[in-house]
Amino acid sequence: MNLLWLIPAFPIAGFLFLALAGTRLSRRAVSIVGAGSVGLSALVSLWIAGQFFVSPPAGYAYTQTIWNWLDVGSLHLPIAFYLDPLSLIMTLVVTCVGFLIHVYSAGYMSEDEDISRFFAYMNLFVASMVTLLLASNLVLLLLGWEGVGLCSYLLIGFWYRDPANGYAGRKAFIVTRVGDTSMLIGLFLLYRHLGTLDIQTLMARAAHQWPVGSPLAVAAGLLLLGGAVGKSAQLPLQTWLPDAMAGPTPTSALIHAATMVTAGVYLIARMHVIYQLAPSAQFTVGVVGAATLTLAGFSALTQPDIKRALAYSTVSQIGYMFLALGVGAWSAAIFHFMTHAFFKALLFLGAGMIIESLHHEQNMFKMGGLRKELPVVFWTFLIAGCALAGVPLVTAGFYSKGLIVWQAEASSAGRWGFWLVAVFGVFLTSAYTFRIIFLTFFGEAKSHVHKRPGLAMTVPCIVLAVLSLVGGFVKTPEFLGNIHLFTDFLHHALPPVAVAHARAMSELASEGWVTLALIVGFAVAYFCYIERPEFTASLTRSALGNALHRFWKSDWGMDWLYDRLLVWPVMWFARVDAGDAVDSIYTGIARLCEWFYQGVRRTETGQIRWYAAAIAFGTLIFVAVVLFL
Amino acid sequence: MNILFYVASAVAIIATFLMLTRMNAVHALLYLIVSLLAVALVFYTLGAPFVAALEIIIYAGAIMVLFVFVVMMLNLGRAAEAQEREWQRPSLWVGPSVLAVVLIAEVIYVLTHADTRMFGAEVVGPHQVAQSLFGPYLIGVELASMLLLGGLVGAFHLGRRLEEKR
Amino acid sequence: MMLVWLIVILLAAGVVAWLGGRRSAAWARWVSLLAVLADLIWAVAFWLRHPAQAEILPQGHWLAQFNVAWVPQLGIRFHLAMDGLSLLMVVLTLFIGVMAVLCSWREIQTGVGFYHFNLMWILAGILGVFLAVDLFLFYFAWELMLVPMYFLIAIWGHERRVYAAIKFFIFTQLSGLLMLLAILALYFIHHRATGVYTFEYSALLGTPLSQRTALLLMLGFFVAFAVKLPMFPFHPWLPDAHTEAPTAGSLILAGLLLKTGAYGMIRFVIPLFPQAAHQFAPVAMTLAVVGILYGAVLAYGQRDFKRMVAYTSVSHLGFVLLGIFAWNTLALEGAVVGMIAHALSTGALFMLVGQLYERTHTRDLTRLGGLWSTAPVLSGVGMFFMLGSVGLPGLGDFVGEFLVLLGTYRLHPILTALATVGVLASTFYGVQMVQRAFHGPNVHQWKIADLKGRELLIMAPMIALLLWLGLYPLPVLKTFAPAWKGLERTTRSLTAAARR
Amino acid sequence: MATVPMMHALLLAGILFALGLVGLLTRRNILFILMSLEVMLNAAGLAFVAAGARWGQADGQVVFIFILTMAAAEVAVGLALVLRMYHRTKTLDADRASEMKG
Repeated sequence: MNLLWLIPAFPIAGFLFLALAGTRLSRRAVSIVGAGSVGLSALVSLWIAGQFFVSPPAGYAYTQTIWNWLDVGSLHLPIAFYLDPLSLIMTLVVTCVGFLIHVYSAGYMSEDEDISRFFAYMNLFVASMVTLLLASNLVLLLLGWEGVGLCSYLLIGFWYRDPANGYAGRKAFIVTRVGDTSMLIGLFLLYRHLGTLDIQTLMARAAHQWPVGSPLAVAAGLLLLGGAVGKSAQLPLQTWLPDAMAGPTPTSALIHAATMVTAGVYLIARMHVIYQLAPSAQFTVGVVGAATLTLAGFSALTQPDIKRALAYSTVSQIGYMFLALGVGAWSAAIFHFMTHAFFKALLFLGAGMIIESLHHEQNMFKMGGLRKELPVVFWTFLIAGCALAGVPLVTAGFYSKGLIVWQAEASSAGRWGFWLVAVFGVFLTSAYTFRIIFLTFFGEAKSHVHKRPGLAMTVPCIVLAVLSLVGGFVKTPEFLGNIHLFTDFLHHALPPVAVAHARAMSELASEGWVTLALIVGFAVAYFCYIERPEFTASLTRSALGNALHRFWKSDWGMDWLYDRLLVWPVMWFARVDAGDAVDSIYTGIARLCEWFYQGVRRTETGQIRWYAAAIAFGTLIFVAVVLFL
Repeated sequence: MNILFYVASAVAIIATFLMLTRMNAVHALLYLIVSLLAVALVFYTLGAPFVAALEIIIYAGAIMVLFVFVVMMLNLGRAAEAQEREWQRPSLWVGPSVLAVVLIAEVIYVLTHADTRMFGAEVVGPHQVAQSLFGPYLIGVELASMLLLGGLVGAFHLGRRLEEKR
Repeated sequence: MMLVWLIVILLAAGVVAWLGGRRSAAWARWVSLLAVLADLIWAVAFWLRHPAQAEILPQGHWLAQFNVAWVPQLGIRFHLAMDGLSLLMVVLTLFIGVMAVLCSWREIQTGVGFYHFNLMWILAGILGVFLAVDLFLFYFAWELMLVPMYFLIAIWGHERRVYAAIKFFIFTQLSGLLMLLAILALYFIHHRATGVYTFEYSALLGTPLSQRTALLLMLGFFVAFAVKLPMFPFHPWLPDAHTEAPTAGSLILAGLLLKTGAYGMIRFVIPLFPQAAHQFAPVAMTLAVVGILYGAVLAYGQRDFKRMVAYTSVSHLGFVLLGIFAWNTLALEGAVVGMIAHALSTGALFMLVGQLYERTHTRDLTRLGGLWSTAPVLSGVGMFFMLGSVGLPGLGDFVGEFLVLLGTYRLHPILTALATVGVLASTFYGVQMVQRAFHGPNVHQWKIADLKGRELLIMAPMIALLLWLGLYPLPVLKTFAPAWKGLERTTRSLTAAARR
Repeated sequence: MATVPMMHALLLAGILFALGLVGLLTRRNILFILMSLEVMLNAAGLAFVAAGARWGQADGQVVFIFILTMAAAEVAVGLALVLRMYHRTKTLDADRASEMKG
């Protein structure tokens, strides 16, 4: 277990190596170093996980201090890693899925001239992400947090020659940093009132010092939530994620689907004590999740771009996780994070293969009939899609999402409204998922497949497909074997959900409704895109339909609103004041002197006679003054 | 003797006035010399024979000769006279004249309110002048000699550069 | 005694470089380089020999000092002394000095001797400022560094150099005169109270002053340092001076001259007038926050690369000022780290702009773009320092800003929150700079040589130090800690005495 | 020797001075300006001598001698300058030599 530091160390080494010497290596060597470093890190985490299961450390937590980072007055911040079931599971998923995506990237990016830069960024990302997860104090967590944000920015703008990519990258960086600002203030508040930034000490002190409902806890909870919604693209800061799809597809899979965007979920789960002390903040988390999952679901329904549709789907699914956090179903959120990492990564990888096969075509309405052309892609994509929609019994998504939907009501913090929204969300998910599948793989072929993915790309997909199928069997509902391996393990780090048995509906009933919503969603998608596509087309052409379509497609007009409310005023001010208004005060003084000088200057005519006259006149006045006054 | 003073004064004033209104530089110089000679006479009547002599020798003699030389070197002819006439517009006289009249008025005002004693007709001869010049005013003499040296060097320098340029 | 040698070596090297520089430019360069290097090595060795003292030095006892009478009739002494704070600043000065000599190696081709003379004398002046504890000597050194800086800008600067140099001079000189007035007033008030004429720092501490006088004198010092820092409404000289100065000039301005302002605040303004400063703190902190935001937004609006970097300085030094007036352990440690980190990251950005300018002959960001494809190392280095500038955790600036904000929060949560927004605002200009210069399409078909040799030699230590400061700032923190304890104890006892 | 009121001698000095001043102010030709200057200096000397005579002291004459010296030096340098100026600008117009114009 004392190999813990190796998990981030390998990717960092990979990054340094690639950054310093990457351009001198062959593409193959770059891929090997890039994927290998993450592979080693995945191996180490698997080894540590094994050890953890076999002989768990005392208290199910292990801390490793690397060195003393900041030590000022009462502030002690070591670079230290903290391993408990929560961070272990997250780390495992990040390194393993990360490794698979790195392997995939070796195929996907093999033609790109900047492959070494790509792998350098990706390695740096994995290192930062792992640091984020393993950090024992909030500042180290922030280091990882900003690190992943940076990598996200760099990778979205990876193809920097196109200004649009750069714009998307900047937007992602800035919007997430808006959230980070709130989180930083939250950190200050926590340190001010609890006197430490070590997460575990913080939790203990908070539970000890703050009563339930304490305003400080609420403030801290809301401020941290601000950071979380920024990173996890939740309302109201979700606008960056769809644009982030400008990056290479493996990046979208790794960063903007599987790992980084769930950092907000991790943060809230990590700081769950604060939220337990602040029910109103926790309720806000739930509301944010519920609102996001619906709004993003509608937006996903209207996107023509396959990656953007998936991006909105990601936003929506993270909304589920937030909803789970909001009702205190901590383990359910992490469970959904894990299964989502599998199937959403797979969906993106599949989308990447499709896009590459079709000359970088991303518009789904120009695809179609790819079922026969790309069978491996089709089957893995279908599995992932079913998992996303939550097809009962066989897919991982069914178990994780079903758990969230049920606990949205059954938990003691749950509410009927949450449950309704969650079930409606299942309908939306199912509808947009099958819309994507139908548009891409069914119907007639509209474009030509010019290239088929190689083994490096298909093998990771198959592994992920398997995981998307079986990954859910670690926690099944009561009526289906009642396995709770996953939740039991997590309960060493996170409190179990408090089920309000008195009023709770049965798990079976909830799952029944979920299945029904799923089928309705499927039926709607089938009707709209296979049975009667012309009806859909006419619907979007009608006045109301068109307006609604545009409104949803533009993400409920949020970008528009933010541009006008926030972005433009700042830009306007920067442009207008580029010359620095304060400077004009000083130049104004200078101008005044200049003006005065101009006045006095006129008396200096350079003519002797003028001076003589002035002297004479002066004397006259002087004598007159002496004589008559 | 008094009459001599007033006549000399009148000559000095008239000659100076005429000097001012001449357009030809040589004519003006001649009137200036007349004015200086008249002033020398005034000095004499005031009992200062030594400075009267100096006035004639140095002012009317040496300094005016310098002027004459310069006028000759500049070789001013009729064209210069015409130009002079063009420069001297009548309106130009007004302002300075007013200024001068006011000045005189002030002087008269001062003089009428001041000491009106007559001069004792006492001659202060060269001997006394020399005694105070080389007695209490010795430093002044040294300074004056330095000034003259400065003027000499300056004039020489300015003149020499002119030669080279030519 | 060594402290004098530090300064004398630089002064002498300046003269030798000037005299020898008439014959051979290389001679001037090598003499300057060796002199600064020798100083640097001595300073670092001293630092290593005196690791962070656990014990706090009693008042008037320093790590090293040199004290002889200078003008005894007026109570002026030539008194240099060094504590942890000065030590850090001295090491920083000499390090930046080495960088300054190296980065003008190729850029300066005219008047090389005189140039290095000025460079050496500026450095000597700055060392004097950091070491002097006699207020008269301090003022002397303060002025000593201005004049050569003026020449540096006015002779070797860019297009509008004379304007910038005069602006710089007028701003700093006027504010310096205010400080001189305050120093003299303090001197006479001290004499009236004790009958002793002295400019000695430790003697003047705790001079009994009425509240009004203290506030006025404090403002005299404060304005001088605030102009140098520069604080918000006093900043307009800085963008001009930074932009027009040669690379080494910008480096020294940003890296060192601004730090003399912050150093003055820590060493003089608050310890000499603790109560007045405490009274004034909300105003200063508000102005600091305004500066943070204003500088960041203006940096965003600039087209000139150097001007942009200059405005970021206004923003960064706002954090330092905020930390200083918070006057607690966290904030002060943060301010000191912030000063050093700013010297590294902004200094490096200026050097980078200089290198870019040598290649492209433009500083207009809208005319650059897409440089990554032709000069990846240069662009990568630029990106790195941009990240430092926007306060990415793991790099020096973050440590400084974080500690400052953490320390300030307990006093003024609202101001701290606004300053935190400043961290966000720094992202605006940071990413825009990278986009305009390095990313995007290479519209203007730039084909430029990448960094190599000497340039890499300059950049590598800057990168390493910024990382070191971000990941292991303990040596710096520990060096400053005892000095801070002493300062804090002084102000606390003075405040307590004044209360009684 | 004459016995006139001192006032009259001083009045003469005043009139001569005023005339010189008028000349100084009205003439554009630099030669005339110099001549007017001579008149004014002379008038000042006259005032000194008159005052000296009033007290029967030599001091007034001494000062006159100093004034004389100064006038000589002034004329020497002044005329040299006139020559220089004439060769540079080909004119004696004092207004043309206005390089000191602010």
